Amino acid sequence: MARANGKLNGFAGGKPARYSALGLVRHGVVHGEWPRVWRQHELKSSYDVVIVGAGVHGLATAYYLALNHGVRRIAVVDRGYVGGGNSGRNTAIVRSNYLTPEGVRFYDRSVDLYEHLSADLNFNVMFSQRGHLTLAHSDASLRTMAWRAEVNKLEGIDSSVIGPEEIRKIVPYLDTSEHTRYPVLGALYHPPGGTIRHDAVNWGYARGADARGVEIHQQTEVLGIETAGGKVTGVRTDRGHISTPVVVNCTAGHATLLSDMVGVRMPVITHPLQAAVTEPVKVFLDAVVVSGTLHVYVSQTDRGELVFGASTDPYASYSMRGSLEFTEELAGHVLELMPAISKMRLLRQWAGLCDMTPDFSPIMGVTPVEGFLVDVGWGTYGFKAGPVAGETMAELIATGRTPEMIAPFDLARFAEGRLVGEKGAASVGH
Amino acid sequence: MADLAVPVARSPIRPVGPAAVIDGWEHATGAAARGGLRLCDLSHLAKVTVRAPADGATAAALVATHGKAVRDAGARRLVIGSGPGEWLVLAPQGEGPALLADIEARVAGTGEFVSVVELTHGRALMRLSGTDAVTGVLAKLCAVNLSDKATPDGTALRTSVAAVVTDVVRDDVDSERSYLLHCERSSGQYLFDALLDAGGDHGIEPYGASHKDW
Amino acid sequence: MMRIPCPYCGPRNASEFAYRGESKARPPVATATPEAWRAYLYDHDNPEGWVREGWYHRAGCRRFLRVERHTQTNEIRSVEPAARP
Amino acid sequence: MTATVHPGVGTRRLSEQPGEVLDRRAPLSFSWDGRSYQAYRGDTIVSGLLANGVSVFSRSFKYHRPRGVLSASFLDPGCTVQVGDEPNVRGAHRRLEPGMAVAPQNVWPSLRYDAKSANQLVGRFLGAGFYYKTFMKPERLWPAYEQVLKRFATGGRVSPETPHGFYDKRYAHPDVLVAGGGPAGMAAALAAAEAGAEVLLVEEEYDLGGHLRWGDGAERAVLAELVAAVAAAPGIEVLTNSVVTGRYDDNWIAVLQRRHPDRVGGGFGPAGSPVIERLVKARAGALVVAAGLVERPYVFEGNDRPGVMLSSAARRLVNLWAVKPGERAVVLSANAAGDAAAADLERVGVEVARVVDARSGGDVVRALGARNGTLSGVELGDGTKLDCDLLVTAVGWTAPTSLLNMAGDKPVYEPRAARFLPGGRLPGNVYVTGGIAGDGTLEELMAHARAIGETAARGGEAGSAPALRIDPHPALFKGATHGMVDYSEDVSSKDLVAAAAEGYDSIELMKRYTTVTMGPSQGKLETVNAVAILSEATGRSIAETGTTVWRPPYAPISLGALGGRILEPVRHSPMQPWHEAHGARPLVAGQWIRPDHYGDPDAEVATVRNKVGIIDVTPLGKLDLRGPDVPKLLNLLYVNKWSKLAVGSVRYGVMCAEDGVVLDDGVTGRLAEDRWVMSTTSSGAATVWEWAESWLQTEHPDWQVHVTPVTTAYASINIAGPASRELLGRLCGDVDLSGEAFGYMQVRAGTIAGVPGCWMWRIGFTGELSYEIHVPASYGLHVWETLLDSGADLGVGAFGIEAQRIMRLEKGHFIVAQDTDGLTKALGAGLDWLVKADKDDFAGKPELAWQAGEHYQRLVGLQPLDGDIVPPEASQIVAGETRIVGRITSSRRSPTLGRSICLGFVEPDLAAAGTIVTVLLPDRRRIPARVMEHHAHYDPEGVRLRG
Ligand SMILES: Cc1cc2nc3c(=O)[nH]c(=O)nc-3n(C[C@H](O)[C@H](O)[C@H](O)COP(=O)(O)OP(=O)(O)OC[C@H]3O[C@@H](n4cnc5c(N)ncnc54)[C@H](O)[C@@H]3O)c2cc1C
Ligand SMILES: NC(=O)c1ccc[n+]([C@@H]2O[C@H](COP(=O)([O-])OP(=O)(O)OC[C@H]3O[C@@H](n4cnc5c(N)ncnc54)[C@H](O)[C@@H]3O)[C@@H](O)[C@H]2O)c1
Ligand SMILES: Cc1cc2nc3c(=O)[nH]c(=O)nc-3n(C[C@H](O)[C@H](O)[C@H](O)COP(=O)(O)O)c2cc1C
Ligand SMILES: [Zn+2]
Repeated sequence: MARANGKLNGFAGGKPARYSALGLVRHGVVHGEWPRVWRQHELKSSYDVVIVGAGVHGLATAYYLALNHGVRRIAVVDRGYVGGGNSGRNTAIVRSNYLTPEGVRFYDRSVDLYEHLSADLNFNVMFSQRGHLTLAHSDASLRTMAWRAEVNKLEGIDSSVIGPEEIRKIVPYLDTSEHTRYPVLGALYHPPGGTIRHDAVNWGYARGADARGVEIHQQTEVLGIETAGGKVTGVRTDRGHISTPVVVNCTAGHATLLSDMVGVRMPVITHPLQAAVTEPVKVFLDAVVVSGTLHVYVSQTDRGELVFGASTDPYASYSMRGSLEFTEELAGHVLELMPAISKMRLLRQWAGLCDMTPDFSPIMGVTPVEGFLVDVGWGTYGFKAGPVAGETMAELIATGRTPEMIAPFDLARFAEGRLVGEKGAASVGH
Repeated sequence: MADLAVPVARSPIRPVGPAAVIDGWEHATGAAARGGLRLCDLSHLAKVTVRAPADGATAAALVATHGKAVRDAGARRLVIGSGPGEWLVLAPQGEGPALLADIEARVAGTGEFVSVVELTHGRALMRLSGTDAVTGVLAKLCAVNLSDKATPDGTALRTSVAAVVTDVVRDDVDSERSYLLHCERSSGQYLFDALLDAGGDHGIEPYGASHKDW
Repeated sequence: MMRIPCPYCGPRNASEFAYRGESKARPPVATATPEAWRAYLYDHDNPEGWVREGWYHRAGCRRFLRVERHTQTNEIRSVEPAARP
Repeated sequence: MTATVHPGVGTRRLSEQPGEVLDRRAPLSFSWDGRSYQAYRGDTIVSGLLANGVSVFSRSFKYHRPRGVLSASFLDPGCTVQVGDEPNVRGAHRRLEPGMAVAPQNVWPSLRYDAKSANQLVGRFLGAGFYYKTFMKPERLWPAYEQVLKRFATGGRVSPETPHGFYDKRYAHPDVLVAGGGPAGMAAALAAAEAGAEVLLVEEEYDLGGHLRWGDGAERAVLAELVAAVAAAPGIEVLTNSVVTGRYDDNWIAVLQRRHPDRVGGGFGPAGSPVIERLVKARAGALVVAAGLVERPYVFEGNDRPGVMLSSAARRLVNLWAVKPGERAVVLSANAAGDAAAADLERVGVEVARVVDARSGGDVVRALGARNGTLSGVELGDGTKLDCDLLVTAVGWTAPTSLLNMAGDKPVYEPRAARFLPGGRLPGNVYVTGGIAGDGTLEELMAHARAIGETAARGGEAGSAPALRIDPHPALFKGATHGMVDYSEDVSSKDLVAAAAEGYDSIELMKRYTTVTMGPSQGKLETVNAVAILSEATGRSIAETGTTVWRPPYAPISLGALGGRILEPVRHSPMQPWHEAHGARPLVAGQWIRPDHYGDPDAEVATVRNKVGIIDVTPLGKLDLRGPDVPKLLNLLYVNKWSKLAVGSVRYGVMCAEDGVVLDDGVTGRLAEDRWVMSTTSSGAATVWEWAESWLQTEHPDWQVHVTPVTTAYASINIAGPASRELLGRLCGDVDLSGEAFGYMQVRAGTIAGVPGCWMWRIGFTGELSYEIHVPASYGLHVWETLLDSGADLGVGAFGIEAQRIMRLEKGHFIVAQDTDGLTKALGAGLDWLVKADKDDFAGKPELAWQAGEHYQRLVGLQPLDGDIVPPEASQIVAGETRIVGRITSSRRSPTLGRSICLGFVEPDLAAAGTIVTVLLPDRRRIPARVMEHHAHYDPEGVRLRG
């Protein structure tokens, strides 16, 4: 690595330059280079906390650990690049209109954090609160929407059921006529919901964490976790050994593989979840539109592409190759909703690996192995939870006490039969 | 309202064009030229399913093995090996009860655990025939290889056709390519329409078979 | 699309089959502890590698099958009827 | 041969060229940007425009720089145009058709005067990723900024008026599928066919031939031979203007077949075929990838000016479309293709000012521009400046390995050849041949292709054919100056270097930060240059740097083609014609379309309560169960006991899943000693069948039970109301319907309205005396009409689902999945009385045993104190300000009782009869409601039912 040290490594004055419009102009004029977003480090032989997975969960946890609790000797290790897991391949929908009060409160805190994240991180994460519509095509789903709206309102969330007339105004391209195969009977409308630039969130957290002393190690794979007397003592990586009393599993689709290293069983199945984008066209769709019945959701980015998501693949797999039938079903269903866009073209499809739990809720907190913590089970919907999960996991790690907000999501709930009721309204997840 | 004195049986597929009641069943009576691509509702045929051990005496008595269809009773019946230990027997209109009784008699002595259920009214049946285009049209809706090599005349298989679970039987008539398609009754109209749509550019024509001719 | 070699019907598209998940033994009802029962309900090996799992040939022979499949390559190395011996 | 501009059509049109694809007898007119032009059949949009002297087709995404031809192929980034209501048409690929209305799309207000091109000035501040560094504060202004950003979205326009056209699909089963119809692909196809294989040969362009089409006389001679041989070979199906878009697991291969104007029916079928595009889904025995090579652009200042193009573009324009690409050219050549381009240009009268030979150190430093942004000259490596309006570059190739990577291969960089090559990690059923695999003379490549084609047909090992050699090629990616790397994303080499310095220094991070390779050509032109530039910036080798992930589709596919015909099965009952004729409002219930009501559900309720009504309940699931072990199965599936059910009786049962959650409910009757019929909910029919089969096949293969679904073998009609016995009696002579002979919860077989083989159950969801009759489905309509006809004097009427829902709620019957949810176990649904914990085993038993000791909400009957208020379903039951202690699951105004009635969940301490709870209405009013003693609000003792 020719220039590994010197220019590419480290901030000039130990502090990141602030980003601003003025800064852009200055850099444009003098052609100065911006400092690195995060630095490269040699792997140390010990850390206070090792976080496995440089996705939004791992990075946010590191960030809040450093920011809120002053913990310094933190390593975030990832076998790939920052945000290369689901955090870099998700459709970036953020909302808080969940079904259970505990779910709603939790995600609402995340939306709060997201609303100020650009300013907090000094990195524009482009949170676009463009409104989120979940369509109901049957009276059963209309009932579930109403249920969600009622719970949401009780928790102070802007969420209500609206009819076809109003839906048409928000999404003119939607076919709201009565004689479609799946007529649109109404929708759950959630104005603060929207999309975000997922990569920016990952990079922003990484940059913020780095600025507070967190070491981010890309291309560093965890191969084993060592324990003694039921306690974590260290981590074996492909770049060497690390001693540490605390390991946090933030590996999403690989969650069980990591937990298996310490013999912690988890009710997680890894299912691929696919997504796709079209070529760009001039913006014609503002809100995020979701149809659970048709297993599809769509939003249009500011660049003009439509971003599509759907349900997870029907069988467990670690394959990210993707499938043709996903795109076929997706397109068929999108055209049932918006028949006029048949001439748009699908540009790229991809997949991520989702850690699915039986109750569509995460698994957060301690495990039977002391020092081994988990923040997994984020399935198809965990990007929006990054900030709040990071904040609460950091509190748990720093204080040793499980914050009330995440108590319902403990691992023990499965053996004790206390499942969280998000499954009750599980539609197409995201 | 129709004359209700005499019960009339109706197919799940509504007749296209002229129709008449023949021996208690309502039939489409339109014709289509042989040689062209055409589709005909045969839901009036008698249908019986048999479940029995796949390799026992019942199986031997029914002749057809899973995946094959064979003519029986002087070609009046078609015995279809529709699944492992599962048969579908077709017979002319109105012969359901007789067919049921006949099969029950045939399997009675085997001592095997056998179920014989008449499903004449529970399934839709149609025939798609014509020139080479037949394969092309069916290949729009069915993922199974329809080539002569893979599925020659006399092949029976169950698969998905237009997203409906369907028994597909290659049953050529007078060396003209032909397929019988058999599915659960309430999806019959949908499947029929899907085939008409798929065959549209090849000028597919619906027609009514004489109820004795299938 | 993955193809599953059905022992009864021959190779067919996976879309004809319903996925039933990892094959697991049902604990004896009379004596099962909550832990054992809920492990049966919720626990999975979820390996990145070979797994034995159930599939139902819904659009074909309607047999339940036990399939050995590699969860990374989706390669299938054995298929047999699901009946427990 | 001297070239002249053709007088009639176009100012840059050459005289007839030997390999041209034009039909000079077929001139056509089309419009561009509102003006009318002439071209020939065979022209692409771009060749037609070039022939007319138009050379700028779009403006770039960010800086709005003018863009012209680069590759003159599908991939050409600057040639994307709007055709009618179709956005993003590849103008350098799409053939012109008479009357075509073509428009530029990334311009505002017009192509010639583009206001956004002011961005070019501020461009230096708008480096890649600039938006991440600004607009953070003040937060409240971000939404306004975002609206501005959105206006820069590229691409064409969709129209809300576009009809959902006719897109088709078909399946195919070729033994060998060949991707690419160049010489290698054709040779492989021929060899495979000779070996007896059924071959599908797919070519992205309108004609077979690959690069031979724009080659010299000798190459065209080979082409003619190959084309003739392919046409004559049995067993080869050729699809042109079609592209292999993806290779998926087990050689499931997607081919997009596009309309071909020269073929009958567009290539889709008989003349007049309405098909726009067709998706062919092929399960191929073997895939042979013969995709050739893609020519790579060179990065230097001004490389995106109109007038700078690839050697293959120049050759294609001259030889295929007889278009003169410029008047005075400079050619930068590092290979034979560049030399051939120079020769072609000279041949047709373009002045070739200089051939700059990169093999001996020649270089181009920058392309100079005229005021309008198009090319006016070049500056060479030695400082020379030359005037020219055409700069042709031939600096090397990129292997389009995308399909191979989808199959699991990883491209490997070969420094000697300065390109990535297939990595050889392919599954046994994927083969590679031709230019993508290596170098050689045409003969050598075709020999390799023949060997591969033959091997593929046999299913043999790819390695058995000798490998192609790899020729050296100079490594030319970026020159001495910065230039455009990704033309469609407007990303320059400067952006990439800056991104690397900021730490976005792996190819994946760089891609995401700068969006390089994320545009419409997906990096087929750009990736390798981006990799090379990153490699230089970091000091890591190109091989270490690697490429981004190639993903499907290889070429974009319309949503129409992917969606195809809508195949959404719907199901109808035999009585559907009657429902339609009588104004039933359709209710979509999964696949079933059912009558919700016929206009006035309250009146329908009154008919049932006072007279007699009939409802079509055909979708109710029905399973025919036979065999000696049926009682064992029933005992296992249901929570209650079944061993002692007598012949002629029916019983209600509830099923739970293994987690104790309520799965389904229904009645099962014993028709004969060894014959039972189980009914299920309409939506649960398929699930329960599969559930039963799974127990039988996996846990109890020794049990003798046959399950046959007979849901639609019978038309099911519920005759309900005080006059139901009278009505049924008029049509059924062979069953004694008296209360003594045929009691509640019994089943009988008989003849109804002349139809034998019917059976009838005395049960009912409505709470009235009622008979559920099941008649052979073909006679359903007959029996239905007869019931209405002969009951006219009794006041009989049809009722729909809504009336039934009202009545079942009056009776307090719960509906699975409405009054239960994904976590409701049997006791929560109030089924304590039904669950028989003393049975040895049944599905979900342990959970139900444990549930007794748990805290769970209970389903109760509820009535608002103010009977005029109907709390909407899903209204929450609250304690204090916001604590949720329950919810309304069902509610209606009962026309019978003249008040509102509900079912709902409440916390256990609120479940005692008489408790007053608070219901929060969606309009925020809080109303009191009373917990009732029974779920049933009407006739809780069931007097009417048993009557
Ligand atoms: C297609 C798709 C669409 C989605 N859409 C949405 C949406 O719209 N809204 C939403 O909220 N959520 C969505 N999600 C879910 C969301 O993306 C995830 O829940 C979330 O990103 C999980 O973040 P994470 O940080 O836990 O995991 P990841 O981002 O997946 O990070 C895990 C990291 O762990 C690393 N790792 C794994 N094993 C090891 C090891 N042994 N050693 C070192 N490192 C290792 C991986 O390399 C990876 O980078 C979607 C997911 C997908 C796939
Ligand atoms: N002189 C030139 O201009 C030039 C250009 C390219 C290749 N070559 C030479 O051609 C020889 C190789 O011939 P070849 O047959 O391998 O390549 P080729 O370039 O002649 O033909 C490949 C064909 O494959 C088609 N194709 C690519 N991907 C496809 C896909 N996914 N679906 C459908 N079609 C697809 C292309 O449109 C092209 O017509 C080598 O000598 C190579 O160096 C020469
Ligand atoms: C919200 C979102 C938008 C995307 N837009 C594009 C796009 O415009 N062009 C593109 O090539 N890829 C786009 N991608 C996909 C990425 O290129 C890439 O496929 C994805 O991050 C998965 O990574 P991988 O393909 O390297 O495995 C987008 C991804 C996401 C999550
Ligand atoms: Zn099968």
